[in-house]
Amino acid sequence: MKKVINYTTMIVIFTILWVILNESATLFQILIGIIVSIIAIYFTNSYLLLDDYIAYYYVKTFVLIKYLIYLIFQIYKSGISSIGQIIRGDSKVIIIEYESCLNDELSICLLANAITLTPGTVTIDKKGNALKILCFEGNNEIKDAFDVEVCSKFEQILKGRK
Amino acid sequence: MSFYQIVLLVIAFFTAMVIIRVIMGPTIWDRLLGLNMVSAKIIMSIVILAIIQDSSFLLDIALVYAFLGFVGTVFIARFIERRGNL
Amino acid sequence: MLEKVFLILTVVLAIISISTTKLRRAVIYLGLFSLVISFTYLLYSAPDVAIAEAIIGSALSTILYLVALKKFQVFTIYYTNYDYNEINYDHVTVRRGQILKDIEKFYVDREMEPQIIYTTENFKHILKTKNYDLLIYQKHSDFYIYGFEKDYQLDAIEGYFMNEDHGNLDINIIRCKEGEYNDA
Amino acid sequence: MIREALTVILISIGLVFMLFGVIGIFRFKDFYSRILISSKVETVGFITLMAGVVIKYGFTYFSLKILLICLVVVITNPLSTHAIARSALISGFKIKEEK
Repeated sequence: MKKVINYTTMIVIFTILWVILNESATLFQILIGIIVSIIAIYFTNSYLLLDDYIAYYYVKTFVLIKYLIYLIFQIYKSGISSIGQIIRGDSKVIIIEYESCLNDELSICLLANAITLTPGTVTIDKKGNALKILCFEGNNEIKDAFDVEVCSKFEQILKGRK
Repeated sequence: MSFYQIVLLVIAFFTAMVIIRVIMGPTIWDRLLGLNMVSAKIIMSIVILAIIQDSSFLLDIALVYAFLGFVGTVFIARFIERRGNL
Repeated sequence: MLEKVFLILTVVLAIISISTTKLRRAVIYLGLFSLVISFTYLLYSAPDVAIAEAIIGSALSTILYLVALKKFQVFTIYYTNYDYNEINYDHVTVRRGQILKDIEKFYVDREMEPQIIYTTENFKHILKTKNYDLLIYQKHSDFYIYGFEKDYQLDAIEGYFMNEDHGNLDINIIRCKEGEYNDA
Repeated sequence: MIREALTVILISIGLVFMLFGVIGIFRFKDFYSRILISSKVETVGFITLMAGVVIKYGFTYFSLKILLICLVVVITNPLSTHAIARSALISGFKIKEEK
């Protein structure tokens, strides 16, 4: 039952994409969209992936929206702090290691993506759930966010993915 | 000269500055960074051009650019990282 | 006005991409060139040509050039210094620039592709772990060049530095056996 | 009228962010700080500029397509930054010791 709901959500999202790309929302267009998205999901399931599509790439819609809103907030925060950095012009760079408390691939990739967009950090390497992060030396904000024992805010959001 | 044409000119100026960095850049990774920035700027200019001409099919081209610039950059970075083994 | 800026940029990029000596740089310049020229096509209201140029020039031909470059061997040269803080002294910096320029010229003359990497790691660590072709280690004003015994280019480098007049650089060439230091 | 003014203001703010990105790649002396700063400021400028355009057009297919472009760029831009930084690190381009 849960699987059916998940697949229906995927089909609805793909149909919306089809309608946006075609710029017309007539009944005929929506029908074609539904058929094309069913074919696309079936093809990916049977030829491109070993496992089910849902097991790899499904993210709850609510979690995705929460993640995007928090991400945009963080991006703006990071942009403003980077401008200060550019004006000051200090440039000492170090590499720190960070062990994440997530343990499935897609969540770790989303976390790495978010880290790359947040203030003064770029993810460089990933091995299992250990990430190597490049950051500025005197940046206390990062130390507060990543040296803690408990998970950071992003990880708390991403934990409820399935 | 409308506001959007001035915006387009400013973006063109920024593109020229980034290309100067690409030509100067001491390491090959600086050049790659420049390639990435130029492709983002070209996407922006296409969107502004779509506003000026008021034609939404130009946005499809912007979408294609967004995917392709990414593919080129990642391939070159991977090539350098593995020293010739793609 | 706008068209003129982009036209000048295309001409500059085209000239640079054929006059550079390193092929990987030329690939990047060509990618940039095709991005800029396809926007120029859009400005002259030819979106169909622009989309073809973007697909072929920016993605397909970049990958084709890279596959062609696979056949073309890249020489990895590591450069490391005894004391990295010392690199600010003018005297040392000029000598470093001289030897790197010479080695680059040596490889470019023989139509090979050198890639120079500056690192701060200890040279023994690089000898053990990294996959190198040549390692240049500078201690004050002496240079040590590490290379493999079987590499016939090493003799050529020695001859190159002996024959021509390169100032008074102190160069020692050390030959390692294959796999003696290198675990990688 | 107020919508038009808001568009102009947002696009100008986006241009200012991009200006700082261009200054950043000339100001810093080593590669890692350049890549840390510039790619992020780029993304901020991009999102601000696109938000201005979306406000100009309201809820139409035009602005929906722009939102799609925004989503693609927000996903792919950090990926290519990540690829460049990783290729520099693996090739041994190192500035400071690891901790």
